[in-house]
Amino acid sequence: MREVARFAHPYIPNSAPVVKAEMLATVGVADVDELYASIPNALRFEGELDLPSALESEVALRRHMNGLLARNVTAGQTLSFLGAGCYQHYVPSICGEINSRAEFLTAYAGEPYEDHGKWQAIFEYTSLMADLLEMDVVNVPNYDGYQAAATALRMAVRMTGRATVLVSDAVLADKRRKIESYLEGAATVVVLPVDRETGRVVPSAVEERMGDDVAAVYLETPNALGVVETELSAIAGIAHGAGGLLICGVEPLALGFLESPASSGADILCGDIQALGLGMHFGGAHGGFIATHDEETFVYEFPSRLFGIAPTVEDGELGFTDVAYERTSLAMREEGIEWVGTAAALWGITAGVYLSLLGPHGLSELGETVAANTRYAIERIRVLPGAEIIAADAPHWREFAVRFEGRTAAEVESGLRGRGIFGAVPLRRELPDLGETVLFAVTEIHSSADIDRLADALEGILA
Amino acid sequence: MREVARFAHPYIPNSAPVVKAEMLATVGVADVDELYASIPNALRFEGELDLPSALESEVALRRHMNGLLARNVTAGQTLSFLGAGCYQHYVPSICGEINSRAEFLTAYAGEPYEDHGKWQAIFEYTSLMADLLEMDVVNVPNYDGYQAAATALRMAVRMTGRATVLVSDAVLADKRRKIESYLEGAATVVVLPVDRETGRVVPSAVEERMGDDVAAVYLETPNALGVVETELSAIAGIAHGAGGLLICGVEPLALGFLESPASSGADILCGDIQALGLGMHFGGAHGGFIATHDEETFVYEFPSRLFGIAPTVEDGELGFTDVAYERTSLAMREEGIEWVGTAAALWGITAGVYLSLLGPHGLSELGETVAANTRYAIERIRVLPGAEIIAADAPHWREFAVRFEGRTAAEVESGLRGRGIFGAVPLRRELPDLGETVLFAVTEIHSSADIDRLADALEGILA
Amino acid sequence: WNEPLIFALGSEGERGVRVPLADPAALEALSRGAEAAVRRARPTALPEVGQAQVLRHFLRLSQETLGADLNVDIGQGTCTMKYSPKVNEEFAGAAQSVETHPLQHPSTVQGTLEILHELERAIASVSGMDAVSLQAGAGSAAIWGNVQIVRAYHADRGEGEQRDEVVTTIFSHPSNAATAKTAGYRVVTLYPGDDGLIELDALRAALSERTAALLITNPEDTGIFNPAIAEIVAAAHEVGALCVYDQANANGILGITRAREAGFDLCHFNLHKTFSTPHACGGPAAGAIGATAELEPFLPGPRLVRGEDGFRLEDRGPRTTAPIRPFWGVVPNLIRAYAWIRALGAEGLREVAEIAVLNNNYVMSRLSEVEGVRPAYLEGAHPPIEQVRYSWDGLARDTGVTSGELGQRLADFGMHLWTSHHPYVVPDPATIEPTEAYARRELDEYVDALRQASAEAREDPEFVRRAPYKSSIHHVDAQSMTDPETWATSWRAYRRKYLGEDVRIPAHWSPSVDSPTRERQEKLFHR
Amino acid sequence: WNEPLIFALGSEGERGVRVPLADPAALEALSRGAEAAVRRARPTALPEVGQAQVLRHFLRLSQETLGADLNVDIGQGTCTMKYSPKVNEEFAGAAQSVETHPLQHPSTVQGTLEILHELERAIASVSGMDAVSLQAGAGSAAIWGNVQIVRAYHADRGEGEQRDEVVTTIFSHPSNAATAKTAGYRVVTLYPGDDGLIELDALRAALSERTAALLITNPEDTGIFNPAIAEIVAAAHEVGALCVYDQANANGILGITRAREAGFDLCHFNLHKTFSTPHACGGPAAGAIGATAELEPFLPGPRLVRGEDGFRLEDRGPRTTAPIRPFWGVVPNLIRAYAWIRALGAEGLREVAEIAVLNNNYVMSRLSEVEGVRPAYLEGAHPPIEQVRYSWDGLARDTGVTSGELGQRLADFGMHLWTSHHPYVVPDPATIEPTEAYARRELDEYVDALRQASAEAREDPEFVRRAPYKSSIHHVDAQSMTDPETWATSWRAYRRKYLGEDVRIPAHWSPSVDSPTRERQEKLFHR
Repeated sequence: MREVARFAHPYIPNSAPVVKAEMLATVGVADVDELYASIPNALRFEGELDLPSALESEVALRRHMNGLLARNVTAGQTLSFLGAGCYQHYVPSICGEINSRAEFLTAYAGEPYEDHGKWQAIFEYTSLMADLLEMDVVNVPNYDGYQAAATALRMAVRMTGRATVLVSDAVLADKRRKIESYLEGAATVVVLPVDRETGRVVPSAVEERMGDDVAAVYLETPNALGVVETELSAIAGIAHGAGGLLICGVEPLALGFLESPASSGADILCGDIQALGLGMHFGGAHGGFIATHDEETFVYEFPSRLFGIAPTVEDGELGFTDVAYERTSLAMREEGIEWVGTAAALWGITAGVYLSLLGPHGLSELGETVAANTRYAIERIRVLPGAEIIAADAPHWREFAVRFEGRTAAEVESGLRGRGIFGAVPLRRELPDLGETVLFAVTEIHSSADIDRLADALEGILA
Repeated sequence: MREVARFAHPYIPNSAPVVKAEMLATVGVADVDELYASIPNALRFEGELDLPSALESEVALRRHMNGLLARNVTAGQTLSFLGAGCYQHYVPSICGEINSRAEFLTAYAGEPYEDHGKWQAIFEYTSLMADLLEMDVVNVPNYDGYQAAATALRMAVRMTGRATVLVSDAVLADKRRKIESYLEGAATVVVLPVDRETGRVVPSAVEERMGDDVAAVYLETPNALGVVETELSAIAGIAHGAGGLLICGVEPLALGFLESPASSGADILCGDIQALGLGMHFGGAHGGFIATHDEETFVYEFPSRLFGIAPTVEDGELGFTDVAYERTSLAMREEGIEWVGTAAALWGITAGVYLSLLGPHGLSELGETVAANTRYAIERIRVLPGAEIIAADAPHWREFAVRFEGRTAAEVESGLRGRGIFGAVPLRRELPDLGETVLFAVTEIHSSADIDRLADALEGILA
Repeated sequence: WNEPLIFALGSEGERGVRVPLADPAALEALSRGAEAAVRRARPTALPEVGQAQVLRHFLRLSQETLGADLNVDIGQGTCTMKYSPKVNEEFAGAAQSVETHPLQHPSTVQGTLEILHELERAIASVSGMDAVSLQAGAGSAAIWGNVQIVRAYHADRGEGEQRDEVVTTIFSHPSNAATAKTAGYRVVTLYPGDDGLIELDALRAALSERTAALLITNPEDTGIFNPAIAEIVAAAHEVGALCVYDQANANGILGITRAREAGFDLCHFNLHKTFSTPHACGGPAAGAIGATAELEPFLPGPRLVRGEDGFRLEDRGPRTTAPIRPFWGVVPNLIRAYAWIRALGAEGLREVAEIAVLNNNYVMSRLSEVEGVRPAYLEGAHPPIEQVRYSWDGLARDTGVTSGELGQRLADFGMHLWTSHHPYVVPDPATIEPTEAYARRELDEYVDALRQASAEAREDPEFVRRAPYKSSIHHVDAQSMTDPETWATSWRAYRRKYLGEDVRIPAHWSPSVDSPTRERQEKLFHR
Repeated sequence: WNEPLIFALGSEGERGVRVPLADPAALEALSRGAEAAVRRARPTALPEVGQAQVLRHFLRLSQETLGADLNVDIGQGTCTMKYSPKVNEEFAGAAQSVETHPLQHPSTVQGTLEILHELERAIASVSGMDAVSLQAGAGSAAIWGNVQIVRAYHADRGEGEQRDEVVTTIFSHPSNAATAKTAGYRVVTLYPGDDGLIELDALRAALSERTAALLITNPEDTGIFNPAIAEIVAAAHEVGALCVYDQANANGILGITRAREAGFDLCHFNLHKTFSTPHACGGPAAGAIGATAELEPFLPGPRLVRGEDGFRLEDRGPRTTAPIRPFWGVVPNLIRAYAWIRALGAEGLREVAEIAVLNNNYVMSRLSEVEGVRPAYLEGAHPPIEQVRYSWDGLARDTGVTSGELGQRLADFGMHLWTSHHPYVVPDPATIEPTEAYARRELDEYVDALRQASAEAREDPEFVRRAPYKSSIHHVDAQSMTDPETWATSWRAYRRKYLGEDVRIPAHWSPSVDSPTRERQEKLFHR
């Protein structure tokens, strides 16, 4: 039998016996069990759930959890060059302060009135992104860059009524699987191979496959090889000429260094905000953005909520509200666009704080530092005997791929780890024809000495 | 020459060149230097301060600071039995949340209106302490328990017009030095030795020295040997009989287990709130309390601010304000009582949160756990050959003193440290006649297994 | 505060934070690299604001936000606002978690992997299911994951073409219908009978060999537990359909009844509801999918395996469905959920359920004293589980004040009353869900606020309609945001449309004659 | 919020947090120990409140508190409210600092010891002094420390009896006078001449062979730098007195002028002012004492020594003065101050000073447009350094509204205006100290609020006098708190005095016939 507790659990105030008894009396039942009258006995779970016993005090809980977490070795304690969709950028302290504010952390579905601050903070996030991406419409964050790309493609499919999309193969394999599954039944995904020499999508490849069945061309810049796509205008021209859209996956943080693809004619931009002050969290900190021009053809195809700025009954006061809420599944169930649910709002607010802190010059300096570190790393490693950088002479930003002679990806990874370095993500699933190629990422937190350490370690492994 | 920065330092917004130039124009000077016209050249510091160069980014600052801090080994990472005025009690997570709230962290001298919440939180702290100590008047925290004891004694000197105080020698040496120095010129401090067998102040010792020159008797419970003073009523009677006060230094956390000395006739209680959810901070987290009955003779002798609850112009509303502000040096400069300044307000708020969280039963359970652990440790260690507990049969709470045969305090400390245990604070300065005696502290965070580890280690050291 | 937009703050040259500049050696490499050619000409158009100023701005905005930590948060629809223990923030925010990369070698993240493994086991136990995937980023994403599994399962059996319908109920979350539609299914929605419950006959009529799955919630958003759930599941199974249990809000039945007992094939939990992770203004959240052994091979995300060297992540094999998101799930929330479960244990979870149900019935008792509001479908029925969909139609009839307008007035009390339950099957709806987390005094406070606001509506309907008064902002004119000509989806758009800023818009795609004409829904507002 | 006292929350049996219970082995030992006899009979009389409820209560109180992070905090008297960088909170709150015990072996705390050592060096450099002690818990404690040194120094030279006076100035912080008095000195206070400055002749007249020390601030609280400071110091030295420099607010002179150049023997800084550690509602703070080589042996607290094995703490020897507080100082604040200095460097500190002075003069320029306020003593004088004591006597004369009343109205703007500068040498005083931390826009906002409030005073003095209106609370009746019969210094006292609770007060000391009659000051209020 369960023992009757003299005291309430700290998380369950009304489990205090006196209170509970009085409440039962108010309700007019003798026992909580009466309140479960609607659940037939056959469905009742008998016995106790098979769970480890409760940690009886906060002291014990903290000891247990800290003991587990202490078994991790962090990227901060070592030297890490891991990337491939999650990046070790610096998180300014203010981002953490705002992200952990009790008000933001525990708010939810409140309206423009009681949650005015949340609406404004998210509107500011979308507005900062709009300025960065150079497009007028940005969604309240959806789950992540995978979802953003998949939805962007479906938007194009709906807008064009066409059932084929071209997707660059310099896209992470899991992301391509997500896209394919998400488009299943709606459109066929045709792979658009990047040029193996230059690491980028060349216009002729697009031209070759483009046609009036193609809803959109999807490519990323920098792409999964770290290469910056340089012929976007030409590709946009080809796509537009055939009535299709150009959709670009883009790293927003790179826009301190690179032009926004919007300026080259991209119609939809999408991507992930993980790099904007969210931290890594073992891959648990992502948010997706989709940006378009302010035209109703685009706007009505967004499944996410869009926040707008609007006047209030007070003269001169501006408040916030939903834009075209009828698009959403919350309003229309299956008649809405795809679906919308809880996704990544607080990460959006945090990214807004990040962009506010860095400002134009911070972003520009950071972009340059990353570009410089990437180039420095490429130059240091390309000269090692047995190492070949894929498309070494193409412009890169943050990542680059290296093929090693006589060493498997796993051997390189383990060799580095033995030297206190994390790195070497295999690209086997992405580009099987490139063999044992691995990816490295550098960011602004790396110094040239850090990169020297990597190069020296690789030299040792190859020796 | 100093280079003109293109950008402002993040902490100094108006160092932005454009803004700065416009502000200089508003002020009507060409250069900031003109604003220093009042400082004669002879007093000008020429050249640059001899400081390490600025860490140019938050990344660099964090790397530098974390690098330094990583060189510490914490009591949390090892097993620590250090005490002697600073204790490793558990800090509930909510204490940290409230302590680090931007509003409380950065508020200051605001009035009952714009800082209502701060006033209420501090009033609640003093009220919770009043309930715990069983006295009506508790100060807004002053610096620490040392200051609280010193001021409590001066209060007694002023109240009685007498110039001698009796102070137990089971008080930490530094605290005694502080008291002596603080009373210099106002009263003479006479040492009241605790009985070496029972570890406590015996009434006959008080009787012996008590007289009409004595303003107050000061003793602590539990005292510096960890012994609970058990004859407070008798001592209070002796003191009162001779027209003097009984002042008790008390650990508030112990009052979950022990009666408040107020109930035995103590006139002023004082002590430190470090144990109430503040953490250790390398000895940097202290706050002092002084409590008395609600009588003007006492109240007018407090140098600290006292917060009172008072009606507002709104019917039924209660606000807060200072009680008898004219006592303070802020109001009266040298005509005020001693002095008051910024001390430990936020620690007071945090201690209030702690007491609210634990409540009567939490305090009582915690008090029991500490008492049980202390007794268990005494019993485990007293049987070790070569170890002698001072006053082992006296009631203890949290601390106990051990004399080792054939081992110096330093040898014991170092032997423990070699076994991953911190402990063994020497009592050489406190009680030189006890020889190489050391102090251990146990708290609620220790399990009996932890204590076994200590006992086993000591056995190893003594072997 | 009357806090301006961040764009109104700052001045040229202010800086919020300084970033590392490139080392000379790297800069030199850059100067010789191909990157120079692609470098942008001008800096981006962001504001320039000092650090304290950025902080002050967002702190003020935070104070204008009513988090569950601050209010008696029991009126946010079916949102299960419960206490998110602060101590769990320490674990989720610990450097040992935050600073790990998802592709680190498993040997370097054994702590996290053990937490994930133990959480999978706990969810399996709570649901009775055989296997669990923690990859989904939220509840709706988990529903999508389940729909993907349904699709893959039938395709695997060669019935993918044939089974093109999904059946769901109107009182299940909209994402059940919407994800099914997105996956290509025709959606059949069942409406309740007079008792608020699905009728078995109506269900049988809807089911056929075309049915791929039944997606259902129980208790539904009305708070009513359907006692015939086992029969419902059996009926679906009879036609070869899978049964998927939306357990977003399982708060009232933890340890009482499980997906297993009712015979479900798949289920999902919202960890930010039942398992206490904070709602974060609308995410990040986390979802957990539970599956029977038969469906386990179709689960998305990696399998967590305990080997001799400790835990590792393994591919689930050829039948696994596509990843729902990058990597392994919303790890900070998975850590929080695990810690919450460990702080409660089996007994504690059951206590959560019982007190949630008690609180819900208590509020219903107290609200029965208020005129103009009634619990829908509950007259004479069994007691509700852990929420109740109320109808304020009495008040609306008497005063013309809708439940949405009542909700705006509640903002003046520092409370939420959310009414977005489209379509309004229950007229003037409002769902109250007290969970286990609030003290009786707080529940009383909430009921008293509703009582006062509804009394005000009777005295002066216009007064309530023009609310809020004491909130950070006044009544917003939402009309302008429904029209493409006037809406402003960003400050950039506002500057262009309202302030006349000249923005160069590059050439881009525009619809051609053969582009499809898309049907637009009738305009609709959030409240 | 209209948040009740914590005592009104909770119910019997609620728990905020569970603590570890004793192990059976320990309990058994306890049952046999002497402790049983001293155990209290009943639990203490504290409230019982659930965890979320405690959190919610204190979060609401925090929102009713106007921290510098939230407001343009330039009107809090001479408080030097500047930005406390958030990143420094990470360092101060790191487990590597929080979880260290002050008596750990030095080899286990090398990181902290190095920080303290480097901070000592930095303060020495900023002040020009030879040695530094970081032990003091706050500015006033540091002044006490300095007074202790003065006393010990003269005692050491056999002049302890003879030197029984301390000279200070009315525009130095009250703690200079009050600590000297506490240490047994007679206090001689100099008042300024028409230019706000101490006159050298008046000083010379006050100095004698009885003078132990001159305690002086420069710039004084008026913001005026005394150019004759070197002559003043020399005059004091001539009579054998020590000169102690109160550098609480050194914000405007960092890197510009130092204690060393003016010839001081001792000085102190408030690290929570100039060096940016947060004010924390009034502490914890931290103070630093600087001393010449001659006075170094008298410093309190241990000497930090770098040896072959790293840093260690060493006794300063026989002449060291008594510890000011337990252990080594307010370490979290020492860490913050060190990090702040490292983020700025020498150039940055100078920039702090220059912009603080610029901001101050800018505010003075802008305020010159507002009627009824004037900077005291500054007509035609040199520009002020980093604060100005204004007088609202013009407004008071015209409208009857005092500066204190104006300050209450400013609460409605979400701002502070503190006027507690007793005695009011400057009539209707208010000191504004903008520091370097606020943006021009914010300074303008503050000036505009003063302009508006003072305009209101002209239109409707009663309106201002009854303020605040939008604050958390209304005008408090402070009168009752000055009378022993009616004051309530705790909820316990309130319950007894106002709610009639019966409290047993044990027998205790009471004054006897020969107890001294203590003089009481005239009643005085905070504002």
